[in-house]
Amino acid sequence: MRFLEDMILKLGSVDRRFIFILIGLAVLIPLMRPIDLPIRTTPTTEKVYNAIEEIPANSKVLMSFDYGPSTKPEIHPMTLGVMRQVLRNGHQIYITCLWPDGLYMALDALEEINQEFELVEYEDYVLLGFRPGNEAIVKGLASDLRKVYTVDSKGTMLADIPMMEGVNNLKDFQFIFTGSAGYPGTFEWVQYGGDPTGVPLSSGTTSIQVNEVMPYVQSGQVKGILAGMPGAAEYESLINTPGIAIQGMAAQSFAHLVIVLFIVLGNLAYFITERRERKY
Amino acid sequence: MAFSTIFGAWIAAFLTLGILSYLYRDNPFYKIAEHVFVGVSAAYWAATFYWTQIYPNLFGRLFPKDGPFSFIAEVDFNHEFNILYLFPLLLGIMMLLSIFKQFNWMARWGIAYTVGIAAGLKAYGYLSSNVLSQISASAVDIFSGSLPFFNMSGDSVFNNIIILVGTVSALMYFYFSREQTGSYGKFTRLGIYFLMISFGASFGFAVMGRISLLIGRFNDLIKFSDPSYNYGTFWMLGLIVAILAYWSFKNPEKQEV
Amino acid sequence: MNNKQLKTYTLGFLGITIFTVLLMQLPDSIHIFKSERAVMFVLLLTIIMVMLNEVKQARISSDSIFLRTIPGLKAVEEAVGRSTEMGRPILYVPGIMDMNEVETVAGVIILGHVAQMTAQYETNLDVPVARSIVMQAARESCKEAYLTQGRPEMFNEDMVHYVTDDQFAYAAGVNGIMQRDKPAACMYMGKFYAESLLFAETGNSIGAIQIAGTASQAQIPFFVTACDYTLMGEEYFAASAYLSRKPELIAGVKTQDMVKLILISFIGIALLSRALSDLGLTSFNLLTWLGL
Amino acid sequence: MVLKRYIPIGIVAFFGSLTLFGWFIDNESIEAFVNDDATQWYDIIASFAIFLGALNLLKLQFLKVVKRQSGWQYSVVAIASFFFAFTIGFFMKGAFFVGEEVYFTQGAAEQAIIASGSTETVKAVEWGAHISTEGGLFKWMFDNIFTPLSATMFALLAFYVASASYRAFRARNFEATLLLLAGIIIMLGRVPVGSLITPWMVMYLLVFVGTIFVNTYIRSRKIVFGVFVLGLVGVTLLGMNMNWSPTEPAIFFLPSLQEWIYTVPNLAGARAIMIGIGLGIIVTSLRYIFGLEKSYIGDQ
Repeated sequence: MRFLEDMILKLGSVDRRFIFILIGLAVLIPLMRPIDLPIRTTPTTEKVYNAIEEIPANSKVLMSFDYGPSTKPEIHPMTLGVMRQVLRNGHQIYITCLWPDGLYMALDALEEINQEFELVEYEDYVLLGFRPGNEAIVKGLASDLRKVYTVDSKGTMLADIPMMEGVNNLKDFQFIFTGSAGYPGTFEWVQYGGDPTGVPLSSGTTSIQVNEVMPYVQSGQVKGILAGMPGAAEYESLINTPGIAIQGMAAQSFAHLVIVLFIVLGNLAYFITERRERKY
Repeated sequence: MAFSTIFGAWIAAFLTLGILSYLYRDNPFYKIAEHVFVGVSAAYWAATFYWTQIYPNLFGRLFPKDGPFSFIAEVDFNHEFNILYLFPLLLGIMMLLSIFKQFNWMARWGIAYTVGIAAGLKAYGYLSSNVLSQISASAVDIFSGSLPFFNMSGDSVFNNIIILVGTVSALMYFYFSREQTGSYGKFTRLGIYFLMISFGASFGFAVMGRISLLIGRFNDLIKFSDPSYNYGTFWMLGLIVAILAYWSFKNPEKQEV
Repeated sequence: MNNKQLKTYTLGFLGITIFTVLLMQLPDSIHIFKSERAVMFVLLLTIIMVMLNEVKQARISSDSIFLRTIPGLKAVEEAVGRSTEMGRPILYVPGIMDMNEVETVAGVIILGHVAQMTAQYETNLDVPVARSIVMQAARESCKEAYLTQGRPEMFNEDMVHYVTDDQFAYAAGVNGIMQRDKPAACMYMGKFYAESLLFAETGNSIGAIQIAGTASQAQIPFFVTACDYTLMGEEYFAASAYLSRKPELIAGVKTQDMVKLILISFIGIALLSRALSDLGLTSFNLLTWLGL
Repeated sequence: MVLKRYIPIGIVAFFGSLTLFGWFIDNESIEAFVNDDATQWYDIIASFAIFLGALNLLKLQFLKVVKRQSGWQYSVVAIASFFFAFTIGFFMKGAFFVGEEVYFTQGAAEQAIIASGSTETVKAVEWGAHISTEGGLFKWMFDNIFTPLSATMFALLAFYVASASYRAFRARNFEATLLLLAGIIIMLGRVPVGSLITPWMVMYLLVFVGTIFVNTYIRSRKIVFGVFVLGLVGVTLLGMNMNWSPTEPAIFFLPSLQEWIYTVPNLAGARAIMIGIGLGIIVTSLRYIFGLEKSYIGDQ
């Protein structure tokens, strides 16, 4: 028993670089040899899926790309999934970006989606592009879209875009989805977009933000939430098109196991030292 | 594959591994990556802000096509002319002049304006979405009888009672006018328990989020180790590991104090 | 909350409600009030009334007003003392956002108080900033502090220096500063995003005392787990009142407490009215009537 | 004196109350100002100020090089990278179109025309649009230098969150134990592997932890062993006659337990902090608007 305790003690106070190596391997190995695990969907993800299913036929959906390259692994699978579901249900997509790099994320997403759906620009989708101003943009869109966007990201005047007819502010959209990694993002869309106009709003966020957005989901201001990569994986399984999120799940699970294992070891070591001190 | 893409991939692999080498310890490769990052990002944001703010919004409004000042310059973003934009121009120039010691005070106008609109805009936003809607959501449904007494995932009377008690006790923890002792202290201690559960939960969520970002970086490194990128990652990995081993042999790690 | 205050506040509240109702009845010709935001207007004016009253009280009453201890703020002085003994600098990070965030402004004001301590103890202070307007404001704040302590010669403009506007480049730069200058105390006061844990973990690896204060809700758990002391949300906004002991600032904290009591009693009333309407005793429900 | 003191205080008070009460005033121009121009003006001022910061950065790095302070070589790297990005941002369009193809320089585009003999003319992209043109030099710098650096710094957090939780999640007192339990349950419950851990395993684990707890207080081996066996048998019997499926009882099934934790107790804590922060920000904003605190623009 004593040998076991000494071993735990050693493991309980190991140099943090040892943990770094283990985390690195726990993430790298599953990426080399993908192992798929059963995906169980949670209600908050189902709420988003159902909210999109309930959009009336061929409506106008506003998608906002409010994230950058550093949070792409978490949010990109969500925006791709939502685009697939929206296009399958025959809606039109209007894309705005509150983050400067959101434009590049939108361009990447459109490139990938184009391979599956023959999209016709200005009929199936329009890329309005990035406008600086953070919450001022959402407020502007709520009051008068044409004041914020006079041209789309390619420089075409809105008047020459057929699908922009009758679209003057947020109230002309039947649904809003924001893929958000921070500020500006879900918070600003709720406060200046969803609440004032009443347009149903769903959001996909990085896992760290889930806690902050949870009260809005509970009070109904946001229709469900896609929480981090697991949320994206659940959503991918709901629209049954497995993507990078599902592949990332194995790496996610093993890394979590390593962390939980070390937390348990750390506590066991703590208890043992605590008991030994009490004895002497 | 164009040369610029391959060359770019090699640089990306080098910089990625340079930052990751910081996990081992502070070393020359990290210092190079750090200083490249600081230098490039300062100029990147200066350029991005200029070309997305000053050029379209300020000059676009002060020198619109055939506007009053169009003899000086014309910047067409089809904004109408707006004389009021002379005010931010003035504050901006004063901000730049504040670099000279005797004009140091000039920065105060720009700071004052920024703090002024921050106070006004943020106060309303937080009042409506943070305070008012959360307070009204705290008046939870207990007696309507439409909810089951207990339910693991959905709403239920038991859950609502816990939310109510938790919210009020945690709110009272932030009450400053009374020392947290005696029975009042026990109530705020209950508040701390709810706060700790909330912190644990969001820490748990954060672990997930961060791991997925590492997945993204490793995916890129695996992509750049592909023959089409001339095995960029492997070359860079070999280079960094070799030099790093030699370097750390030459300056052993002083035991951190 | 003695009954004199109770009387003034209920009177004040009634006055505000009447004023708002009057505003709503204005004829359309000079219709200037957005009546759908009446509830917000009443709440805002009530808070302003409570604050102005508390400030008036604080200025005339001589006895010091009681505020419960906040461990984090007591530790600020200790941390400055410790750095002086060890002869190592103090690192102060005023958040990564600009002065258009209220938290950054509060961070710059707390910096002023810390600068007064470093002037007294003659410790050198290092303030890397991520925004240029914050750089200028932080310099004003520090120069001010060194003047009031009578040590203008110790103030050097470059103790507040710009790193970069980018979130993670700033984190990389500050990590580098920590590793190379090895400050004895690190303070993070302002608005933070994901990079908060980068600071806290690096600060921990160099063995510095770490005091964090933020109202960025998502980052509080990281600071709580990785730092020695954390000012959580509202405690952060009370910091400048605690450190300065100025009566009108303490009145601000009192206002926060007073409004908290008002809001909690509002929750009680709303619960009661909801219970009554749910049980079918009356059709009136306060929340739906107010449109919340 | 007026310029240095009273006008700044006046600006804070004027614009503060204008934007605060602008929300309630039903007037076109005020609404337009509060919704758009207020933040746009700030963005413009910030865009001017950023050059101030850049100059300060260059000055300090330059001083470090001149004075040969330790690590000055890296300051040379910083200055070089700054001017590299600065020239791309301001002095090189970096995007020359020949039909759909994009080239970094005018010369490269002309050579491509000569080589391919196409009749296209070289079309340079507009100033301002050059920073967001797909395939341009600025976008190349963004993709290959800026993105990998910021994404990798962010990814460092995966390692740090592991070492922080390893160090901080120690059950030192009851609060730290709650933090630890909530963290672990959420971590395991949200990932697919969490649903593989059946409630049965969790119950047996609890029995095991219970016996350790008992062991620390009661010395005699017999009682501790008795408690352990009794616990195991009790759980098995209870489970058998209630014939629980592998995902029942929900109270011990990690995914539904984590769902409950983050929609009930976590919500209460998050809501309290949110209200607290809301109040803090409102009162602090009012303090600034009423000029009770102005050290950020110098009291004297």
